[in-house]
Order: sequence, then C-alpha cells, then structure tokens
Amino acid sequence: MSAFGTVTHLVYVACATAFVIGLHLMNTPATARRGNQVSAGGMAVAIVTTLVVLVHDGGVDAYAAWALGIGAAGGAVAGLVAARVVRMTAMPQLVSLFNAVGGGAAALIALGHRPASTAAEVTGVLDVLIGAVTFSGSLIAAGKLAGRVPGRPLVVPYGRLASLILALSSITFAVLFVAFGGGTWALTGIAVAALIAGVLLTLPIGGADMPVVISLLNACTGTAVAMAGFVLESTPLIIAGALVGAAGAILTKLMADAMNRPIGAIIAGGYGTGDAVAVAAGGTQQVREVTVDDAAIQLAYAGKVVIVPGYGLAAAQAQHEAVALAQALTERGVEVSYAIHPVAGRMPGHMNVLLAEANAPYEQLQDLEESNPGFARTDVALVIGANDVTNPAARRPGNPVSGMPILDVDRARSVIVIKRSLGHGYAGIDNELYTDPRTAMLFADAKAGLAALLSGLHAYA
Amino acid sequence: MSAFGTVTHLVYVACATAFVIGLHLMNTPATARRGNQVSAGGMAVAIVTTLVVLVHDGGVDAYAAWALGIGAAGGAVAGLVAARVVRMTAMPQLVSLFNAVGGGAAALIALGHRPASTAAEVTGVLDVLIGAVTFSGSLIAAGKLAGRVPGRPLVVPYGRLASLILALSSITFAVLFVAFGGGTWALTGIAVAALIAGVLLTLPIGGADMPVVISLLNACTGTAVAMAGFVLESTPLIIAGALVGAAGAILTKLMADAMNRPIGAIIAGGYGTGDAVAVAAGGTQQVREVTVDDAAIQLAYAGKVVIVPGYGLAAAQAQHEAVALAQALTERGVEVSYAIHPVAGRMPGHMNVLLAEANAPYEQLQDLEESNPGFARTDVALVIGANDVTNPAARRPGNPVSGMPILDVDRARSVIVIKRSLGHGYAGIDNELYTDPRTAMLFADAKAGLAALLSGLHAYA
Amino acid sequence: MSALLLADLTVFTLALLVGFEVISKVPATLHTPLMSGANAIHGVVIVGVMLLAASVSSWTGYVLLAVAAFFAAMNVAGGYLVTDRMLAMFRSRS
Amino acid sequence: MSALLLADLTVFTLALLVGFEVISKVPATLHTPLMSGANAIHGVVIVGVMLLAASVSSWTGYVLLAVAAFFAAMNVAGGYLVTDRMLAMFRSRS
Amino acid sequence: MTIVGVLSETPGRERRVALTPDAVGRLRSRQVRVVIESGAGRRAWFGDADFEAAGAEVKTRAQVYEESDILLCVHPPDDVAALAGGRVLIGLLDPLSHPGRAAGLAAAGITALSLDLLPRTLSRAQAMDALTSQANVAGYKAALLAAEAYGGFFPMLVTAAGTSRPAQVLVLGAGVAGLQAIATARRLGALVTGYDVRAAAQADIASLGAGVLATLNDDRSQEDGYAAALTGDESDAQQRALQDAIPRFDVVITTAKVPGAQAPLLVTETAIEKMRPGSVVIDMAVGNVAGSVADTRLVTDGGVTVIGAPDLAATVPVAASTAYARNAVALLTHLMPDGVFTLEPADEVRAGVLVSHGGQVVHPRLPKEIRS
Amino acid sequence: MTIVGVLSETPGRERRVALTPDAVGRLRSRQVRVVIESGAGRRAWFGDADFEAAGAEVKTRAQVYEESDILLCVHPPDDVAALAGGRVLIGLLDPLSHPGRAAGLAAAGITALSLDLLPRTLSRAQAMDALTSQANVAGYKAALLAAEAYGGFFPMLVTAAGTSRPAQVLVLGAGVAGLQAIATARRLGALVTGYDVRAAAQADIASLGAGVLATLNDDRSQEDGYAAALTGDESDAQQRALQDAIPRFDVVITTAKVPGAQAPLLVTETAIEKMRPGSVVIDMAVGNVAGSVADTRLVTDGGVTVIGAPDLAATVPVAASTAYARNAVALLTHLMPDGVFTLEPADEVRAGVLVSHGGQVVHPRLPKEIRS
Ligand SMILES: NC(=O)c1ccc[n+]([C@@H]2O[C@H](COP(=O)([O-])OP(=O)(O)OC[C@H]3O[C@@H](n4cnc5c(N)ncnc54)[C@H](OP(=O)(O)O)[C@@H]3O)[C@@H](O)[C@H]2O)c1
Ligand SMILES: NC(=O)c1ccc[n+]([C@@H]2O[C@H](COP(=O)([O-])OP(=O)(O)OC[C@H]3O[C@@H](n4cnc5c(N)ncnc54)[C@H](OP(=O)(O)O)[C@@H]3O)[C@@H](O)[C@H]2O)c1
Ligand SMILES: NC(=O)c1ccc[n+]([C@@H]2O[C@H](COP(=O)([O-])OP(=O)(O)OC[C@H]3O[C@@H](n4cnc5c(N)ncnc54)[C@H](O)[C@@H]3O)[C@@H](O)[C@H]2O)c1
Ligand SMILES: NC(=O)c1ccc[n+]([C@@H]2O[C@H](COP(=O)([O-])OP(=O)(O)OC[C@H]3O[C@@H](n4cnc5c(N)ncnc54)[C@H](O)[C@@H]3O)[C@@H](O)[C@H]2O)c1
Repeated sequence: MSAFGTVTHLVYVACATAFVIGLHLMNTPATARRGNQVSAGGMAVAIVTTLVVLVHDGGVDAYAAWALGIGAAGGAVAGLVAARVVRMTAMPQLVSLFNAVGGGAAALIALGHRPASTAAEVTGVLDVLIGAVTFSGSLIAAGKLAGRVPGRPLVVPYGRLASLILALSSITFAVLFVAFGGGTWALTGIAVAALIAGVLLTLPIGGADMPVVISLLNACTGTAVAMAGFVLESTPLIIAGALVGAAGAILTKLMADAMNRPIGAIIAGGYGTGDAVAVAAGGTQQVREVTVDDAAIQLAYAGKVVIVPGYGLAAAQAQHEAVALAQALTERGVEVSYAIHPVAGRMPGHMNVLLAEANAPYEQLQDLEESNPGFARTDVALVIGANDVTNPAARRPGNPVSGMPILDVDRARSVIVIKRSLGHGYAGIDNELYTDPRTAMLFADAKAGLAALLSGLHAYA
Repeated sequence: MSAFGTVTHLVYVACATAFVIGLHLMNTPATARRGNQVSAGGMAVAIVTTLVVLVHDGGVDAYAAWALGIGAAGGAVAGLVAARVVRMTAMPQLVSLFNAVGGGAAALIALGHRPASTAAEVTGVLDVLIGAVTFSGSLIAAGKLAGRVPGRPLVVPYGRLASLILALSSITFAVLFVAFGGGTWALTGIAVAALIAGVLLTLPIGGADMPVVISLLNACTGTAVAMAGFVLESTPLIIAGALVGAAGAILTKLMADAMNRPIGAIIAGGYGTGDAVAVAAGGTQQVREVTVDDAAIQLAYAGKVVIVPGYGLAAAQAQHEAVALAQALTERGVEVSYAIHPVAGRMPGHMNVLLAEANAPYEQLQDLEESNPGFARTDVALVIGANDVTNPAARRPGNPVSGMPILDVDRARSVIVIKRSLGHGYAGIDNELYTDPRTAMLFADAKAGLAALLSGLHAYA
Repeated sequence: MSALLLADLTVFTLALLVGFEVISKVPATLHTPLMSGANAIHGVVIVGVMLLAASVSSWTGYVLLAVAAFFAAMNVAGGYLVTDRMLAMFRSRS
Repeated sequence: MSALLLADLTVFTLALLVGFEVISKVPATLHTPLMSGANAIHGVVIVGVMLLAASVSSWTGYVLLAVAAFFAAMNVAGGYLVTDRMLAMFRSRS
Repeated sequence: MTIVGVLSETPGRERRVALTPDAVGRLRSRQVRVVIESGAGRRAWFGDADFEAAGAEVKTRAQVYEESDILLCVHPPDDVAALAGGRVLIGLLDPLSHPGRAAGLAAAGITALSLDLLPRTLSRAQAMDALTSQANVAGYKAALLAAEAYGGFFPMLVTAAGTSRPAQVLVLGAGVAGLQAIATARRLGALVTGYDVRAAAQADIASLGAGVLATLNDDRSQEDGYAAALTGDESDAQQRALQDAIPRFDVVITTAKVPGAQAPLLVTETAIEKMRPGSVVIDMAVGNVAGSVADTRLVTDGGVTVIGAPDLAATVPVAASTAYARNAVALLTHLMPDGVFTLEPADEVRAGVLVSHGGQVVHPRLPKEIRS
Repeated sequence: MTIVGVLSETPGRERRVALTPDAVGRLRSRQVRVVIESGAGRRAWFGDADFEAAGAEVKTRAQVYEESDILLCVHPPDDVAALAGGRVLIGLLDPLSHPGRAAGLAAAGITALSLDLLPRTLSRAQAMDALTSQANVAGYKAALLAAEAYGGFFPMLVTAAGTSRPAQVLVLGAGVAGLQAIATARRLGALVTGYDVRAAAQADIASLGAGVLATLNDDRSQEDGYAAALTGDESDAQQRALQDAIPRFDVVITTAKVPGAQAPLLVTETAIEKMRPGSVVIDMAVGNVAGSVADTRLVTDGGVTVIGAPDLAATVPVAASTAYARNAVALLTHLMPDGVFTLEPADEVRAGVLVSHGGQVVHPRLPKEIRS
C-alpha cells in the first residue's frame, strides 16, 4: 500500500481509538463531557482526512462535489440548529431523528455503491435492510415521543402477516441481488420492504418503552454503518460501526434492566401497554419514578437538600441510613437539614427520638416554622416515608388533613419521595404531592432505599 | 484464502474472544474461576486448531515433531506439577517463573524464524529484545520473592553505565540485523544484551515492589508475544499478546495505585528501599498491611467474624459505621458478633454505650468469657481501634498489662486491625499481635476505614 | 474469502468486543447521553458518504449522494452538539 | 506497508483497546489472580512455537524448538492451573 | 379587648401553670389581655417578672376572678364558684369522670370547655391536644422514674466488675404515654417490649425499635382512635396471658386507659407475686395494676416496688406547662377568630370541647340525666 | 477453710451489701466458707434464701463477728470493735479522710485492707477496682437524678405543642463517674459538654460524642492517673472561667475530686446566681458547688435546685452491690492464691491496699504521726 494509504489508514485507526476513549470517559459524570469532545475531535480528524483522500485521489467529479458539499452543509446546519434550539425534554426524540438519518445515510451508501465482491453484496444487503428499518423505525419512535404519533401501542391489523410478507420479499430480493445480479432495483425493493417493516415493528410498542427502542435502533444503525464499511472497504466505518453496535446493545440492556423490562417483551410489543411504570394516582394523574442512581446523582449535585422524615422512616427503622446519607452529602459540600413536622410519625417527638439515636446533629434539625421558608431555596426535598405531613391537600378545606400546617416541600425545586408504594398515610387520603411534576418517586423500603442511595452516591459522584 | 485458512482464522478469532470473555469474568470474585476456565477452553481450541493446521499443511519434519512433542510434553508436565505442589504463599514467584519462560519462548520464536519482510525483521528485533529482558528479569523477580536472590534493593556498581552500553549495543545489533542483513548472530547479540539488561533492571528493585514488577514484566511478555505474532503473521498471537500487554499494563497501574507507589519510581528502583510499606514494629519484626478491598472481600467470604472494638472506635465515633458493616455482613449470611473487653475504652461500659447508640443487637454483644472460646472458630477477628485489650504480652509477666485477661484474637484464623498507625494504647506498649503473621493492618481512622470497608463490601462481594 | 476481508472481519469482531467492554456499569442518568454520544459516533457514516462521492456519476447518484450527505452531516453535527448540551449539566461543582 | 500488515496493526491496536477496557476497577484481592490469568493467556505463544516447527530444519533449530516448546507449554499449562488454584478460594458460599 | 385570666393551680401536687410567658406573648400579639395571679408560675419556674415582661398583668386571685372573660386552668380550681356566670372556663375539666362538676358549672351559668374532650383524630386539632401533650410528658417521666426506682442498670454494661445485662422493660398500652415511655427506656439502653390491644399501636411500637408482645386479642381499635373496653372473658384471657409474660420483666409500666370507663386491670396480684424481688411496676393509669395506689410507692412482700403515678406530667412542670399553654393558645386562637370569643360556627372542635353553655350541660357524651 | 463474713451495713442510707449470692458462689468454688448476717442483702433485694442457695451460711451478727477470719464490708461497721484482733477487715475504709479510724483498727490488732487505696493504673488490678465500679454506678444515677429533678425534657422534641430544645448539660470532672454521667445524659438526648483538667480526660469526653469545654488550664494529670490539686491562683482563674460558661447550661453535674484533698470548688455562688430558674446542679463530690449539702435538695432564691449527692452508688443497690462483690472476690482471690490468706509476696496490689497490720498503721500515704 502506498505511503499515503498507510498514513490515512493509521489516522483512521487513531480516530477510532478516540471514539473508544470518548465512550470510556462518558461512563462517569465527571468526565462525560470531555469524552464527547474527544470523540468529536476524532470525528473531525476523520472527516478532514477523508477530504484529503478525496482531493489526493481526485476521483470526485464537480457535480458530486457540489452534491456532497451542499447536502453536507445543509445537513450540518439543520442538525446544529435542531440541537441548539431543542428543549431539554425533547432531546430524546431529536436523538432518535439523528439516528434515523444516520441509518438512512448508511442504507443510501449501499444503494449508491456498486459492490466489488460477493462479500460487498451480502453486506450491502444487510446495510440496506438494517439501515432502512432503522430509518423508518426511528422516525416513528421520534414521532411517538414528540406526540405526533400516538404514544400508546398501536395494533396494526394483520401486522404479523404483513411482517411475514415483508420478510419473505426481502429475502427474495436479497437472493435476486446477490445470486442473480439483481442490481439496484432489487436493493430498492429491499429498502422499501424494510422501510415498511420499520414502521410495523415500532408502532405496537408503547411510548414508555421508546427510550429502550431508540437505543436498540441506535445499535442497529451502528451495525448498518459497519456493513457500509464492508461495502466500501473502509476500516473507520467498520470499527466505529461495530463499536456503536456493541456499545449500543449493552446500553440497551442496561436501560431495559434499569426499567425492569425484558427487552424481548419490549420488541414483541405485547407486554402490556408498556406504560406500567407510570402508576396511576388518584385516577388520571401520573407519577414519575426515579431510579436510585439518578436520585443519588441529583442529591450529589444539589446545593441544598432538606430531608423530610415521616412514619415510614420509623417503620423501616431507617434512621441510621438517613443520617449516614446526610453525612455523606454534607461531606460533599451539600447543605443538608432535616425538616421535622410536629406530628410526623406516631408519637410526639417520634422523629427526634430516631434521629437522636442515629446521632443527627441537633443544628441540622429544624421544625416547621424554621424549615418552611427555606424550601424555596432547596434543590431537593428528600421525603422519607412521610406522607400526610407533606400533603398539599391540607391547604384546602374539606378533607381529613385540612387546616393542618404542612411542610412546603412542593416549593422546593425538586422532590424525591422514598416510600414503598402509593399507599396512604395515617389520614388515609391520596397525596397530591406525588403527582406534582416536580416530584419523583423512589419506590422502596426506606432502609433499603437509603442504603442503595448511599452506595449510589459513592459509586457515581 | 482457502476455505481451510478462512475457517482456522475464524476459529482463532473465536479463541481470542474467549480470552477476552475470560478476562472480563475474572473482574469479579464470583465469576473469576469460570473466567479462567473460559480462557483455558479458548486456549485448548487454539492449540488443537494449530495441530490440525500443522498436519494439514504437512510442513513439519519428524525431528521437529519430536522436538516439539518432547519439549511441549516436558514443559506441560513441569508446569502442571509446579502449579499443583506450590504453596499458596509461593504462587507469585511461580507466576513470575511462568512469565519468564513465556517471554523466553517468544524470544526464541524470533531467533528461530527466518523473517519474511522488513516488518517481520523489526518486530523480530522487538520480540527478542522484550522477550529476553522479560525472561531474565522475571527470573530475578521470582528469585527475590523466593528468597534465592536477596530481596533488598541490590545496587549494581556502574549499573547506569552498563545499562547505557547494553542499550547502545542492542541498537547497533538491531541496525545490523534490519539494515545490513546481520542474521541470527545479530539477533543473538541482542538477546544476550537484553538478558543482562533484564538482570540489571530488576536487581535494584526492592522485594516489596516485586508484585508490581512481575505484573509489568507480564505485560511485556504479552507485547513480546504480539511481536512474535507479527513475525509469524499469526493473528491469535497478535490479539492475545496485545490483549495481555494492555490488560497487564492497566493491572500494573492498579496494583501500583493500590500500594500507593508511583510506577516510575518502582522501575527506577531509586524510591527508597521499596520496603516502606512494611513498617517496622518493635525493632526487627515486620507488619503486614492489607488494602480496604482485600479486607472487604476477606470479610465477605468469611463464615464467622468477631468485631473487637476499642478506644479507637470511640475516639473516631465510628460506632454507626461498625454496626452498619456488621449488619451488611449479617445480611450476607456471615455470623457476626462483638467481643467486648471489660476495660475496652476509657470508662466502664464505654463500648456498650456506643454500640447501643448505633443499635447493635444485644444478642450479638459478648463479653470476654463468652467470646474467648469462639475465636478458634473465627475466620476473621476485626479489631477496631483496640490495642491493649488484645495484646498477647498480657499473658507474660513483667509488663504493664501483665495479668490482665485479654481477648484471644490471635487464636482466630486471621486478624484485621483498623487503627491509624502502630501507635500505642493506654498502657503505652507495643502490641505483639501486629507482628503476628496472621494479622493484617488496615491503617486508617476507624470511621473512614469502616466506611470504606462497607463500600468495598457493596462493590465487590 | 480474501485475506483482507478476513482481516476486516477480525477488526469487526474486535471492535464489537471493545464496544461491549467500554460500557461498564453506568448510572441511569448517563444512559441517554451515552446513547446520544454513541449515536454521534455512527455519524462516521459521513466518511462513507464522502467516499461514495468518488463513485457516483449519474443524476440519481448525485441526488442520492446529496440526500445521504444531508443525512449523515445532520447525524454527526447534531449528534455531537445535542450530546454536549445534555452533558453540560454535569459541570463539576466549584 | 502491505495491506495485510496494516490490517494486523489495526487488529493489534484494537486488541490493545480491548485489553485496556476489559480490566475495570478490580478489587486488589483479584490483582494477583488476574495477573496470573493474563500470564496464562500469553501462553498462546505455544501456538507460535508450533508454527515455528514448520520452519526449522537444523539441529540448532530443533534444540531451540524443543526449548521454546518446553517454555511455552510450561507457561500455558502451569499458568492456567495455578490461576485456577488461586481462584478456588472464591468458591461461592453455599 | 378580651381578657384571659390564669390562677395558681390549687391541688396539692400540681406544679403546672396554664400559661407560660411565651404563651402570653402569643396571646398579646393577638390583641388579648392576660391577667395572672401572682406566683401562679412559681412552681413551674416562671416568675411574675417573666410574665410581666411578656405583657401579662400580675394581679391577686380575686382580681383575676373579677376581670377575666375567659379563665384558663389546668385543673378546675376548687374555688371556681368565685367565677361569675356568663364567663368562660377552659381546662382539663374531666367531666366524664366528674359529671357533677359539669352540672355545677352549668348551673352557675359558666360556659365550660374541656380540653380532654377534643376530638383526637382531627388533624387540625392536634395543636390543641392537651391530653397528648401531657401524656407525652408523663410517658417520658415514667421511664425516668422506673430507671430511678430500679436497683440496677437499664443499659447493658460490660465492665471489669462483671457484665450487667440490660433491664427488661414491658410497657402495657402503647398510646401517647406508652410510646414515649418505650422510647425513653430504649434510649437508656433497656430491652423494651410493648403491648397494646390496638393493631396500629403494635406497628407503632415496632417503629420505635422495640419488641411487640404477641397476645390473643384481636384489634380493638375504635373510630375515635381509642381502644374499646374488653369484655369480661376477654379481659380474663388477657390477664392470664400477661401473667405468664410479666415475670420475665424487671420493669413494667402500664398506661392502658379506656375513655369514660375504669382502667382495665392488666397486672394481677398473681403476676406481681411471680416477679423477681427488685422489680418495679409503674401504674400510670392507676387501675392497671392490682393494689396500686395513686402517688404512692409500695413494696410488696416479694420485693416488688409498685408505684401509682397518675399525674406524672405535673412533676415535669416546665415541659408540661409549656406544652399545655401552647395547646390552650391554639384552642383560644381557634375560638377567637377575630379576637372575640365565639361558639359559632359550631365546628367539630367547638362542639367537641363544649361542656356547658347557657346554664345547660350540652356535651352529648355526658349522661342524659344531667343534660336536663 | 478460711471463713469470709459479711454483715448488714450500718450507716442509715446504705443499701448495698458486700457480697451477692453470685459472688458467694464464686467464693464457694474456691473452697471458702461464707457466713452472712441475716437480712444483710435485703435492702439490695437479695434475700437470705438466695444466699443460702448459693452456699452461704446465714447467721446472727454476733456469730458473723465470731466466726469470720475475713470480714468483708462496704463501709466499716460502727461496731467494728466487736471484731477480734488478728482478723482481717476489707472494705472501702477511706483511711485518707479518716486517719483516726486506721489508727483504731491498727490498735485493735486488725489487719485492715482498704479497696480505695488500690493502685488504679495497674491493668491487672482493674477487676478489683471498687472506686471505679461504684463511681460508674454513681455517674449513671447522677444523670438520672438530674433528668428527674429538671423541669423540662432532656431530649429535643418537635411536637404539635411546640418544639422543646434539648437540655444543656455540663459535667465537671470527667473521671469514671463524670464519663458515665456524660454517656447517660447523652443517651437521654441532652446536649452534653464535659470539662476536666486532665488532657486525657478531654479526649475521653470527645470519645463519647460530647462537647469539650475549653479552659485556661494546662494538663494536670499525675502519674497515678489522678488529677493534681490546683494552686490558689489557678483555682481562682478556673472558677472565673466556669462562672462565664455555667449560666448557659440547664444542668450541671460535678464530680471533681483530688485524692486526699478537699474537693475543689468549681461552681461558685455567683455562678449559681447567674443560672436560670429551674436549673439543676448536682454535686457528687460535695465541695465542688458552693452551698451544697450532702444528701439534701436545696432550692436557691434564684430557683436553682442544688443537690449534694456524695453516695449515689448506694441508691442503685443491685448494680452497685453486684459490682462491689465482684471486686471484693477478685481481691480475695488475689490475696488467697492457694485458698489461704497471705500478705506475701508483697506485690503492688497487696502493698497498695494494706492499711494496718500487726498492730501498726503501715500505708505510706497515711500521715507519719499515726504510723508510729
Ligand atoms: N406524631 C404524632 O403524635 C401522631 C400521632 C398519631 C397520628 N399521627 C398522624 O400520623 C401522620 C404522620 O404523618 P407522616 O407523614 O409522618 O406519616 P404518614 O402520613 O402516616 O405516612 C407514612 C408513610 O410511610 C410509608 N411507609 C410505611 N412503611 C414504610 C417503609 N418501611 N419504608 C418506606 N416507607 C414506608 C407509607 O407509605 P407506603 O405504604 O407506600 O410505603 C406511608 O404512606 C399524620 O397524619 C399525623 O396526624 C401523628
Ligand atoms: N474501660 C475503662 O474503664 C478504662 C479506664 C481507663 C483506662 N483504661 C485502659 O484503656 C485501655 C483500653 O484498651 P483499648 O484496646 O480499648 O484501647 P487502647 O489500648 O487505649 O488503644 C486504642 C487504640 O486506638 C487507636 N485509635 C485512636 N484513635 C483512633 C481513630 N480515630 N481511629 C482508629 N484508631 C484509633 C490508637 O492507635 P493509633 O493511634 O495507631 O490509631 C490506640 O492504639 C486499656 O489499657 C485499659 O486498661 C480503661
Ligand atoms: N391524630 C393524632 O395526631 C393523634 C395524636 C395523639 C394521639 N392520637 C390518638 O389518640 C388515641 C389515644 O391515645 P391515648 O394515649 O390518649 O390513649 P389512652 O390513654 O386512652 O390509652 C392508652 C393506650 O392503652 C391502650 N389500651 C386500652 N385498653 C387496653 C387493654 N385492655 N390492654 C392493653 N392496652 C389497652 C389503648 O389502645 C391506648 O393505646 C390513639 O389512637 C392515638 O393514636 C392521635
Ligand atoms: N487503668 C484503668 O483501667 C482505670 C480504670 C478506672 C479509672 N482509672 C483512672 O483513675 C483516675 C481517677 O478516676 P476517678 O474517676 O476516680 O477520679 P476522681 O474521682 O479522683 O476525680 C474525678 C475527675 O475530676 C477531675 N478533677 C480533679 N480536679 C479538678 C478540677 N479542679 N477541675 C476539673 N476537674 C478536676 C479529675 O481529673 C478526674 O477526672 C483516672 O485517671 C482514670 O482514668 C483507670
């Protein structure tokens, strides 16, 4: 191979290494951003190198150059603008959109390139197939998240039959293409079948499962890109594609595990509505759940945390864990206090007895009058097994807790509630706090939940 | 490439994958053994495949076959016997020995193979160089650990000058070999120079640093094997060699970090005696230190643990951490009790006051008479900031603690002592327990040390 | 099978292994950013599209190229930026 | 540089990356077994020695081969066994 | 401006006072005048000067009777006849046990409100719940008293002079007082077991880390949060079960009450006989323990100390008075929405506490006969 | 066979007994006979039957005097003259404060051993250290007594009737008693601060999680583990510093002693005057607090309760007697290596406790004059 070829190859390998290092760094919050930058740097070098290769080899005609230039410029601008203006909450669907176009581009490569070998033909078929499924599937997924496509599982009539037909026709086209020199039209046939299949596969999956599905489609795009790499005999595409394929697969598993949903069931789309995680409270309202790790990170990066203990802390005898968590947060520089409601628990001073046993510093204990003004400045109110004493319904007349002063946790910037279920407290009524958009529920026994939070804190922050 | 070649190549890649999976599984105690078996399985397949290749290609003459067969059989028997009979404590030097012969074998490959290309020549030089250094270096390291070579840093007169000369001559030989067709004699020259260099580099390093050095040499052997792979154009050697090279490098860093010793300083051999970790107690005796992670694993896999609290627990106010650890162990199924000496601490019942505050279950608290008979059945006695009450000197007359009944922790199968230093207790005398070979010291403030143990327990067990 | 293809397959396998190994136990908070970061990396498809430019010469080819370039560039540029925005919230404490 | 050599280099690089990534945060207790396990893996040099057998034809060559075979076999056989013995202590609790 | 008056409490052992200087300040800020008898707070360590500094006017007893629109007390004063008709009397009047007293007040034309009739399960009334606040103080003191009367250590202590095992403490009745007694005894290091006939109370015991004594009885909770009285048979079965359990305890504290009824007998003579010498039994309900006498420390022939302690809150006068005064102020604030005392609208709280008004006994839980 | 005798203790408030049934059993297993006066253990809840069951012989007082080779006591009996010459008397004889008593015993030909002279820093003597065991009991009781005498809660409690702040407790002198008082008060939830002139004691205070009061004084430790007496100037400076600190505490417990000297005055009259009404001061050393009287509860004009409590161990008779008896048995075991009492070899322990022998006062710390 020429010296130029050797050098570009080595540069590409270096770029791939940068992708790996980037992903490695993205495993921890502290270095994640730098990791993305390393990865982006590698990407920039790869693009520049390819430009140099194109110029050096001189095989691009003017039309192609214009097409490439205008297309790329347009795409880059579109991507940057979309990424810049998108709201935080809409990011997942944007990622899905980017994933879609990535898969589309991979599929187009196989469509546009004349295969040089049987291997290139086979990988080309795979590229088109996977790329096209990903393209349409990701678009549907993005649509579901954005609310353009209904989030609930859409049952397509005769969906299974249609899928079967699509699969058979894809195989037929593939055989035609590889074995009988079917050419572009056969590939196009595959693409069309795959596009339809992508839609059919994604529609029956519920909105709550979309993050997992997007991650899976992301892994697919990686694989498609790797296949495109085989078609073009381009090492960076093979490496980066395989890397994303595998990393995406692991990530999909992790995400599904974190949501406690079997991947198989998600793909089958038959697993209930896929919305079981959003438990209904008081009828129509939905509550938001949070994982232990997320709660731990939220606490770790907060400036001021107020712990609100209630009867559940006592029932779980979780006082030692609560104080250990508070202490760990304090050591991180978080301002921590306990807000003690006059009737929290089941006897006067119940919380004091427990917290004193666990050696919570008296300076950190605040009663209702002392703590309520502070909630507006609080980043996280951590409610541990308290219920009635935080129920905003008390501010309205006409219910069992009316007129009782409450801790104004709902004035905090965010609220994390640890309890085992949406079960009632002493007063026996629903708590409106749990359906507040700022509230996230951590369903766990207080003792176990706090212990998990503490190890989460040690692990990730 | 022929179908046969394709298949063998793919099998080799599969074997390499098995090595990776094996190492992956070896990251956690629970799956480590299975990991080694997966790796061994991959190795067996690789060897069988190579046999098939040799037979298929038919290029081995009878003498070579005999040489290979007898050599391999002898080596295998020697290795298996040595591995079977070695005492637990002598395992590190055996690993070093195995590493030495591995490096030697890699070097011999380059010596015995006629290079097919410049690249093969360059990698051959590297192979011989690294392999030979590893061979002699590992032998010295093994000798140091086994006590055949003095463990203390041996300063070689004019060592630096000698190293310089060796380096220069290696370079000369290398240039002669690659650029001027120097042939086997040039390579042999490199080998000789490298063998001497290996000895010179290892001798000045202290015995306590040997584990790190062996790990480093292990990484070097991996690299040498990868170079041999380039010489022979053998993919499995390249992959497995590089894998071990990189994994070994990371491992070396982790080990050096765990021992709190900069790698650079270790290699330079100039960093004190390299024996600073073995702090002298009472003159000539040495104490053994243990890391938090090891202590955590030891506790996690114990059947019966007895916690012996002392004044240090009180001074550090570490009672909550101690009880949390005991609780975590109990939950794992470990039998845990506290042995409370009548005069532990500084006031009657000092330990009771603290442990009751932290809610240690009364059933787990045992006094001297109850706990002493149990130590013989105890896997780990965890001594937390206790000193005098465990001092075996009390059993002898003539010192300040003579005649005081003590807790017989030295009857336990192993002892872990958490305290900040080898500092004295109330009685102001050295504690012979600390130099007992069954005792390992965890130097830390009791509160911090116990918290670290607890997270170690969560992380690794 | 050609030796080069075999080598590519080896590379593919190893890259898969790297991919599996590089994602270790990650906090759930990082799942989405990591997915987004990986998504940006397969934007490397832009390199493929550029190489494709050397082999198109028909009008359909040009159009297809332009579309592919648009797609790929959008993936890579937007992907990195959006990931960066997600990660900005993990700025280390002062 | 030949395309195959380049491919080998790529493979080498990726194998290095796998090696770096596969060792994550390991407890110190496992350092020695892991080192020993890695040591056994480079026993793959036995494959190299076997391949070498096809290219020796002199007496020095045979001796060298026998020695190399002895070395490599010792490395691989002993390496796996000693690692296994080390790891036997992590038998899971009944 | 409404005038609230406070007298020195008359009964012998009573050391509490119905308002504290802090509470006076709270009333003053609501435009209420406070007149207080000189020396009223002395036995609870509140001096006249403190009251004056808080804005109260210190007067003679006669003046207080004379000037008060509302008279606040802990227990109703013996000379309550000095209070003119039409005035308001608020305190722990205990009309259920003393219906005659209620009739008398009604006859004198006094509007009497009794804090012990407050609906206990009403969330918004918790700040006025004097029974709770006083029982809380009493439970705390009961544990201290037990520790003080017991001849050994409560905690476990391993010392050079031997190991002392923790005291075994049993608390019968886990209402407010029982729970606080459990908590306090546990703080001192005793091994504490609790017992109650209400299922919820058993969970409450466990939530303090104490053991729960299992019994034969089903849940005896009532709507109003109180326990229902047991039938004769049930009660016998309970006594037999406790008889077996009690002897292994060193200290027994009883708090079991049934409102408006005789406190149930839980610790029989046989049970006491089987206890070890040196054991201590504290009967806070006076009636739970056979042979216990209020405010008296008896030692049985078997060496068991039996203490009848119905009024322990009075022996922690600062804490008890402070809490009581806060309860009283909360009730007053509720009754005087615009600074003027009113019984309208007739909400649950007002209806709950009102004993007599307009010359009539009006509370539905009082016997029909006296409600004329 | 050696016979060990035990009498009923004479002094009025004393409820302890020198041996318990458990200790009798230990002596019996060493082939020692025990004779005990009938009713000796009654006030500590140990009955004659228990003693007999353990192997002791219950006799009359005269018989015990008659038969004992070794007489064990807590305090020396008033009628000690009944003990014949040549016998051995072991107890807390306090010869340093009562040199006359020592001289009397010597004159009567009694071999007297005093447990309070035991070398305290000797590790192997810890099991015999009765001063420690009794101070430990006393410290525990002091905290209970303080909690009982205080009008408020020790712990912090947030309740519907308001928040009560934790009591602020100051313990002066952090020896054995002081540390146990600190631990017990902390258990009850008080905010505790400790104070001592020995540097080691300050670390000990912190090791219980309590605060340490910083003072002007240097470390005043001595070789024997005791504190040295302060000079007049030092003492004045200390009093002034404490005067400023004391008023912010609700409860002060003092335990500061200097062996063989007057207990130092730590809480002056001025300090008491500045304390809030309702505060409690407990003087365990009797002498640390201006105006404190032993076994008496005084209330100052400022409403401060001052309790002189020199002998609190006696009020927890079971725990105190059990520990004391264990100490005594440990000493006896040491003195009777082969079942026979001997003063040879003259080791540190024997030399430390021996007050009189062979008609002479022999202890070096007793004044020369009486050592004739
Ligand atoms: N303080 C007093 O003197 C007193 C006396 C009597 C009554 N009350 C009343 O009691 C109530 C006190 O309010 P609160 O907020 O403290 O308690 P709460 O309203 O009774 O709520 C307690 C919550 O703790 C949760 N919980 C129970 N066990 C748990 C465990 N093991 N781990 C985690 N969570 C657990 C329960 O939800 P899950 O089942 O979903 O886990 C429950 O909703 C007030 O209504 C008050 O009026 C107070
Ligand atoms: N119980 C009583 O009534 C009483 C009263 C007076 C005296 N004593 C005497 O006190 C002694 C008690 O024995 P012991 O074994 O409990 O204690 P010790 O012999 O006094 O030893 C305590 C040890 O704790 C360590 N330490 C101190 N601070 C620490 C921290 N923050 N973290 C971890 N370790 C810490 C110290 O070693 P480093 O400095 O190396 O950390 C010290 O060696 C006996 O000699 C007894 O006779 C007892
Ligand atoms: N809503 C609130 O915030 C609040 C506040 C305080 C108290 N309360 C409730 O008020 C109720 C009464 O509390 P209290 O302390 O005044 O009760 P109480 O004084 O009437 O009785 C004390 C305890 O004795 C128990 N008891 C009665 N008969 C018994 C028997 N035969 N054997 C064993 N135990 C027996 C009762 O169940 C009760 O727990 C409780 O339900 C309590 O939860 C509610
Ligand atoms: N070796 C052992 O195991 C052991 C066991 C128990 C006690 N001891 C030691 O015995 C010694 C005496 O203990 P004790 O409780 O009998 O002491 P103590 O009764 O003589 O005095 C009580 C405390 O008062 C302090 N004190 C004296 N003068 C003071 C002043 N002016 N201001 C403030 N504080 C003052 C002393 O330092 C002491 O801590 C201590 O050192 C203790 O550690 C040792």
